[in-house]
Amino acid sequence: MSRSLWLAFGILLVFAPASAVAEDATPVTLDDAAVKADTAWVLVCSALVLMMTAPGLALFYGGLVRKKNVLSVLMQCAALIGLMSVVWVVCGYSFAFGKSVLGGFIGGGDHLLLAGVLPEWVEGNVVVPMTGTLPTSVHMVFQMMFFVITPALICGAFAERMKFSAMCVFSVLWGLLVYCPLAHWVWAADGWLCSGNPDASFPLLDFAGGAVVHLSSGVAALVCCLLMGPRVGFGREAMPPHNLTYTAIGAALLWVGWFGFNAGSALGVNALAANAFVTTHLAGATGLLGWMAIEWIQSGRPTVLGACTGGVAGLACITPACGAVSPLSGLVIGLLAGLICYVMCTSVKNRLGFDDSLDVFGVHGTSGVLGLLMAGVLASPAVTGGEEFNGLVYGATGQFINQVAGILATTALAIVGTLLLLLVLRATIGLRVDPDGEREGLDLNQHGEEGYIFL
Amino acid sequence: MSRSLWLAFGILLVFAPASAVAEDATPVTLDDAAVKADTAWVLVCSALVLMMTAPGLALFYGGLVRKKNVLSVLMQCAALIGLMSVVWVVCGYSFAFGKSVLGGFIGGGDHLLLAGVLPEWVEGNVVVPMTGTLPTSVHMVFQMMFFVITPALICGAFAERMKFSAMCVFSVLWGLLVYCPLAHWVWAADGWLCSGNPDASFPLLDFAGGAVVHLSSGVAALVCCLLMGPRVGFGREAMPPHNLTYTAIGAALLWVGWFGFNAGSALGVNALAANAFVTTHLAGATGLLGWMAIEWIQSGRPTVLGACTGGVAGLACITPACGAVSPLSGLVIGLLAGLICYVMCTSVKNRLGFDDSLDVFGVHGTSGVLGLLMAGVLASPAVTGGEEFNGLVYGATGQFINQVAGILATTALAIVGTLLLLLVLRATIGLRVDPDGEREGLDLNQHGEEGYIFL
Amino acid sequence: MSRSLWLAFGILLVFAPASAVAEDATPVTLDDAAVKADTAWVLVCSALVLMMTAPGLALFYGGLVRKKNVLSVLMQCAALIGLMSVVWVVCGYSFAFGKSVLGGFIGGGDHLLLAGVLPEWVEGNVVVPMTGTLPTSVHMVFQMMFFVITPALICGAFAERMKFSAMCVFSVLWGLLVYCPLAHWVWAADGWLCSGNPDASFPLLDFAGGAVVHLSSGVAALVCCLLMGPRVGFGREAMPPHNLTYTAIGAALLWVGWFGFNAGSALGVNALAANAFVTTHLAGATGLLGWMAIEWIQSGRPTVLGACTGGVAGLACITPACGAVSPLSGLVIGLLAGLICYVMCTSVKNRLGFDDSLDVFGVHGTSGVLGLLMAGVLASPAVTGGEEFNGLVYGATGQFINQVAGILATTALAIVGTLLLLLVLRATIGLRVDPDGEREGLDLNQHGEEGYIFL
Amino acid sequence: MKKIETIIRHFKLEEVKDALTEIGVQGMTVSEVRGFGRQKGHKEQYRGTEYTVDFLPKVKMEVVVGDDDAERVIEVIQQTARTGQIGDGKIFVIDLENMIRIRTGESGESAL
Amino acid sequence: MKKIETIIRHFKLEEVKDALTEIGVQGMTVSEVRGFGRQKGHKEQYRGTEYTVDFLPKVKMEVVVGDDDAERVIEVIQQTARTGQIGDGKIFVIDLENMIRIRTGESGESAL
Amino acid sequence: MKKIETIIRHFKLEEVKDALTEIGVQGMTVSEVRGFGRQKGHKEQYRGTEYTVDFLPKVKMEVVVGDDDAERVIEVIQQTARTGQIGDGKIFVIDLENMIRIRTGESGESAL
Ligand SMILES: Nc1ncnc2c1ncn2[C@@H]1O[C@H](COP(=O)(O)OP(=O)(O)O)[C@@H](O)[C@H]1O
Ligand SMILES: Nc1ncnc2c1ncn2[C@@H]1O[C@H](COP(=O)(O)OP(=O)(O)O)[C@@H](O)[C@H]1O
Ligand SMILES: Nc1ncnc2c1ncn2[C@@H]1O[C@H](COP(=O)(O)OP(=O)(O)O)[C@@H](O)[C@H]1O
Repeated sequence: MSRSLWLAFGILLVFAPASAVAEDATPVTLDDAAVKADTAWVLVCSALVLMMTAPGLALFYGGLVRKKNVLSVLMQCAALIGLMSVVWVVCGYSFAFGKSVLGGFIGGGDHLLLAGVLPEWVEGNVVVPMTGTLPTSVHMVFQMMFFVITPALICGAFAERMKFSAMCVFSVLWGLLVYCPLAHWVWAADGWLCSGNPDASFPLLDFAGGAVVHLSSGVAALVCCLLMGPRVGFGREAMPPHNLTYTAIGAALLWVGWFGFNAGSALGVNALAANAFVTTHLAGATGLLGWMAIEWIQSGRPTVLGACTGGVAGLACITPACGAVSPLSGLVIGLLAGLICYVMCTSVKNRLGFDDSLDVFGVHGTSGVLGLLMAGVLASPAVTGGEEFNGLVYGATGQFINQVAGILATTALAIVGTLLLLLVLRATIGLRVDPDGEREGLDLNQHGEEGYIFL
Repeated sequence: MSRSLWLAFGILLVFAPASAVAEDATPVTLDDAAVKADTAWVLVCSALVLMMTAPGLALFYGGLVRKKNVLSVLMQCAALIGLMSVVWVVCGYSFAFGKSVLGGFIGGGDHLLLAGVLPEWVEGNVVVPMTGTLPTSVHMVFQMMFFVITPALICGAFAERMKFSAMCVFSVLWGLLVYCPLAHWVWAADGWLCSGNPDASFPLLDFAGGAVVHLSSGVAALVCCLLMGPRVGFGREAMPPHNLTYTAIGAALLWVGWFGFNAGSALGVNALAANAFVTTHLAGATGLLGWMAIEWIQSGRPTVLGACTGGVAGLACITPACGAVSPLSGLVIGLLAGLICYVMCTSVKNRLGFDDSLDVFGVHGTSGVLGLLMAGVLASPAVTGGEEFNGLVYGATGQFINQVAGILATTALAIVGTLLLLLVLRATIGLRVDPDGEREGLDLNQHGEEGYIFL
Repeated sequence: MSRSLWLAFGILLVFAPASAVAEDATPVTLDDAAVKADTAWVLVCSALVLMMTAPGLALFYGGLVRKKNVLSVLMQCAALIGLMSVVWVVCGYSFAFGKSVLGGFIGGGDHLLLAGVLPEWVEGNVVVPMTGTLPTSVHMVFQMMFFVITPALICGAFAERMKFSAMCVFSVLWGLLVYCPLAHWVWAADGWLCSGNPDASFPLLDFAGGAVVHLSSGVAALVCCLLMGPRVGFGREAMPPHNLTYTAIGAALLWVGWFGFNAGSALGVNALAANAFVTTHLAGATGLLGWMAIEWIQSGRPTVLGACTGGVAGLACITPACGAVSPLSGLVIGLLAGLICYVMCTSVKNRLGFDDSLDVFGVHGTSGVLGLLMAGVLASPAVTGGEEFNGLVYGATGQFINQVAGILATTALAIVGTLLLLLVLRATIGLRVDPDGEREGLDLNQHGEEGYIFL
Repeated sequence: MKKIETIIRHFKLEEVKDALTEIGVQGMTVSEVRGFGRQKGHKEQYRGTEYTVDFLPKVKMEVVVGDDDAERVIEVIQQTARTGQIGDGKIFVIDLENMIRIRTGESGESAL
Repeated sequence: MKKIETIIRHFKLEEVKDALTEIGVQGMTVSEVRGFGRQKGHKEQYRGTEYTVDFLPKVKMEVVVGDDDAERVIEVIQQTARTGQIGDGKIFVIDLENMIRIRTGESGESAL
Repeated sequence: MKKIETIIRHFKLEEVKDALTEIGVQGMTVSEVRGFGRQKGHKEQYRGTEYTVDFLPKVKMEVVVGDDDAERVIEVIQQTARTGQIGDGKIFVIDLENMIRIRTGESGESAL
């Protein structure tokens, strides 16, 4: 099956899109030094965001599972880099950033197979399509990295029990059914939640993906672990992280990569990028300190896992807001994220009893909501460059309402889409490894490998 | 306690610095393509320097301790990222780069809580304060990363025995009492050691922190381990590195990050940055080769630990000099660093018998002095762009004297400041984990976690 | 011996190249914003390429060997960073990029000890020699990183059995005898294979080193393992990778670094860089998917090692082509690389029975040939900016012939050079560790260290 | 006294430990071992080379008990550690000459 | 011959080894084990979930000695490994039927 | 039944296992140990500080066999594990009181 499919693809690709015309090619070109600086910046950021998925997230998650499942986590991240990247160029980018179709639900087919994205040879010259001050292909590749990491985040929820095949199919379909519409709504020029769209119904402040990335994946994660049920032995056996040093390394690399994620979302090197960079770092710092402090107070000992989780919570929380709030607000937002995610991942989760293996919902879902709300509270004209996005503290309520609308819409789509996909997959190829295989560990059972052979 | 404190902070921050006026805002803005390139470069460098602390230094040090203490090292790095970053924006940056007060001992309060650092909304426009060709916030965040890594370096000296709480308090106070004054002296426009200050008493060549970072932390490290005494079992039991693969990975990431550290210290992408980049790499290379060679000759086998340590020694040694000497001089300086640090970490340390767990003094202290002196010997106008900084090889003695003055002043402040803090802390909260806890390992004792659970 | 040698060097260096005149200094300077952007970009890329060697390749290879040899692999990478860097500045750069001598076989001595590469102090001004839009020193340091990684790639072939001393000598000589000529032929302005040289005999499309780096090292690797024979116990004992988590981390870091390798080879941030970036990522993605898919089909379980190897194969394969083919062609090339390298590393290798420990030939050699050929097939004017390089699919055969010529020349030089060096070394200092030492492991035997001490 | 050495499956460890403490066993020592037996190993593959790992991870538990308790303990272990599938493991019973508690120097059953 | 199996604390290993070599013991074998006993385990916490680790890392030392030396050896171990706090460990003494040196094929006490 | 405990070199494990299965041994258990003996340890060095590692990595193999097979098994092990150089290891033979197969509850030699 996949053999003939790939062949067909291959043939398609080589002879593909010579016809597509670069409609949005503009006089801005790569000869312009400012364009060069922006391009260099966003390319570096793209590399950083790839580094977030692997080795960043791969290590962060990989360290948290038991030794017998470490490779399965790394494999999920690796496979998603391959899968989602290809899906993105085939149709994902078009569905996300093409012209609205289906009443604005999703982008159309104008960029299928990168039509209109790549440089073309027109009358003896290379014409480079531009998006803003970036070559469109650079915009495409930067956004691709987001398409890769978002389903990778979800993997933490069903870690240690989902079949690899089911994970692959689920992620691809989820990307097309949930991520692409969301990205279209929030970031496409004609999206109904896009803050840059003068006709948007609810212009949402979601600079780098609080809704599109964190909330959507957090909600999907919750649906996944509710529907799939807990790991074998959950609640009876201790399932401590097998390698917290990996988790710490992963968190650090996530942090470094997050600069690309957030500051790169300015799509150029400008005041927004600088603000996002500083604000992101500070929110990470207070997220880390907040979790560490509450843990220290409550249990007498601050932990590495707590510090890392708090840092990630702060970083996730500032993601939607870092293009709208000042660095000092970042301090506050990060701190809140550390504290609130602590409560969600400890008391709340334990009380509710679902098995979100690596706390995707507790960290990313929670941070996503909180960050979107705080953007509506603290947005400042000194950062956004305009008073139309002022937050609650400036006495404006409109933006806050938009944020709530964005949260509701995102949550709704994520729940419906995820549920639908899981039900279909459960009924067809099945979602879980069988219990013996789960006990043996996914590394051996699904991949025929062992993580460490130290004899 | 820390609860109410944080709350108070929170309230302060949200309503903070709308009043502070951006005094040094200049007509240079982010619309200028050259400014964009400089900003992009320094932002990338900031990310690289963060990567030095974690995962770079965290792994470098983490691999060198025994297995039972690996998390405690990672935790120190993580906590310092949180703590020092927040302290920096609250007051550290102001104390370091504010206008001189106390007779030039330290910077004043003009940038407390980032006053005058952040973009502001003035009459319907965003005004971005600039420092040189960088937005001031970018300068601030780049320098922040130095404020984070310097106390993290010291942690190597008291590794495997200091209480986490004491480490936190010590680092914050040391940052304010020792680092901020030093940074002010050497890098603030009106610092008495600042090479860019025409009125400086002893204009010091310390491009990226030979005095401010390496010498200060190296001296502090020595004071720490002398005052705190050796680890339980030191001299009787072997305490070999538990994971040299981590040390090697950490060293490699430190190296990569060092490009940001040194070449970023040009505060823009220019001839200085290019020179610093090349010179840094070459010094690292010969440092590595120097240590490897002497070890090979002396003991018949070159080691990974030796190669990594030599590389770090070379990189640390070139830090003050890489903006003043040519790449070929970098080869010489790195080589000397490899050889001299080898002698310091082996014969000299073993003869004196103090327990500098991870050789912070032997590597960073030694390299700091050596690098500062060599900058005074080999500084070349082809690099500095002016003959006022010529080194001894050009027959000029003035700069060499300045370097000696800088070394003495740095050493004095580091000794006094460190000693003072340690004595106070020892008398109050105590410095060391109790011997049973030390034997159990700091991971369990201080953090309630284990690094690896491989069962 | 090495002691006096180094001393002599030291003396030479300090007093070296004040005389050499910067002939190719041009009016383009670092004040130009476009030059600044290009410089920033290539500096970042240089750092990324260093990161490829360590920790990237070090971990990728280090995880694949047995536990007792992990440090020996890290040490090879570390030592090569030191050695090759120094050799490059002393003479390597000159041999590669100096004016042709010996009938174009190699570059001359015009840049020995960086003559004409470094900034100079001329009549009270700093004059920075430029190469294209880059300071020559930046060009030099970027190319240096390639000189470091190429012999490091070869190390995978003789891993777990070669003496460290022999490895050092071999790598340095191989660099001078094989790499420098190849780099000169393909990338020096007057090289006979240089696509930018209007007088080239066979202008070769080798954007970032399919011939110079991958094919040359792959062929050398094959010669090495044929000549040195298999590891003790090969074929009888299982020799599984001791730490696939390292291999996965290493592969991910290689991938991130590869953006610097390939997109940096545009020597500036321009349309070529953007194309190389996107194309590289896509080829990695389909390489990963191709290997994963065929493995899944053939053995029922996709593996982490397969995914990582496929990704690296795709990245290696696109290396020569990423400046000539479109991203969609990248999808095809990567996929082919994944499939064909799979066959080479499994069926073919097992049938032939040689012990290429880490499949350097199977991956890099194979990908090198394939990528060079595919560049000749799919090269497009929309990427190269001129129709003189059109590929077979555009009906032009000339370029394809050039590619074949380049492959033959590279292979010939690599075989002859490698063979010669190995025979001489085998007859003199010897190539292999003795069998007992090999059984004990190279970490202890060659370096007196253990990788992990987990007791 | 008897020394009862048991080879069991990893995931049975907690259960067996709990069952033993319930019947009054106060101490035990466990270690990681790899076992070879009727249970067939798993296949691993590395770049197309497949091979079989015959030694499977198991846990070895050593419990020293008084002669009178031995039977009881063996029974409890056998019942708790059992899944019924090949590979459940073995119990070995060895006679112990003496036992000393290091802390106090007590020996014999009072050292238990 | 006797096989003396001892469970001790990690940091006592060097000391015990030195004491034994001093009285002429020429060989021993050690391994990593985890012990459960009167010494209470430590608490670990992961994202607010606290749990107790009952099995503590210990070292197991196995020394085979001639019948005559056994008492002496046991005494030395007991005295050197002792800290006086709960968790010091146990010494188990087992009778050994025979012992063979692989290198030479010697057996009995001459294989020691 | 006898319990035959053997300390061997790492790289001999496969060989010994194969030799034993060839003569009909159906099960064994191995673990990682560190041995101290006549074979001198190796030197390691860390930043100029050199020290000797006395405990060398070895493999411990435990095989339980019926009384009649014991001699045969010991012989095979001794011959296969031998290299002739110091450090080849030892074979210890212990009398086993009983053995139970957890899966079935069988005991004695039928549990083998
Ligand atoms: N003769 C033996 N000597 C030592 N250990 C054995 C022996 N036979 C089995 N074992 C151990 O018991 C474990 C389980 O044995 P196995 O034959 O696989 O299943 P079962 O006990 O259900 O028959 C093995 O993995 C091995 O560790
Ligand atoms: N009955 C037993 N069987 C086997 N091992 C035991 C037994 N009792 C204790 N041990 C071992 O001895 C160690 C120390 O025992 P513990 O009861 O904690 O302290 P103490 O020996 O000081 O009374 C335990 O960790 C365990 O490894
Ligand atoms: N008396 C002993 N008690 C327990 N183990 C021993 C004893 N003597 C030797 N060993 C084990 O046997 C291994 C080999 O012994 P060694 O004396 O080095 O060589 P050989 O067996 O060739 O004489 C040691 O590493 C150790 O594990």
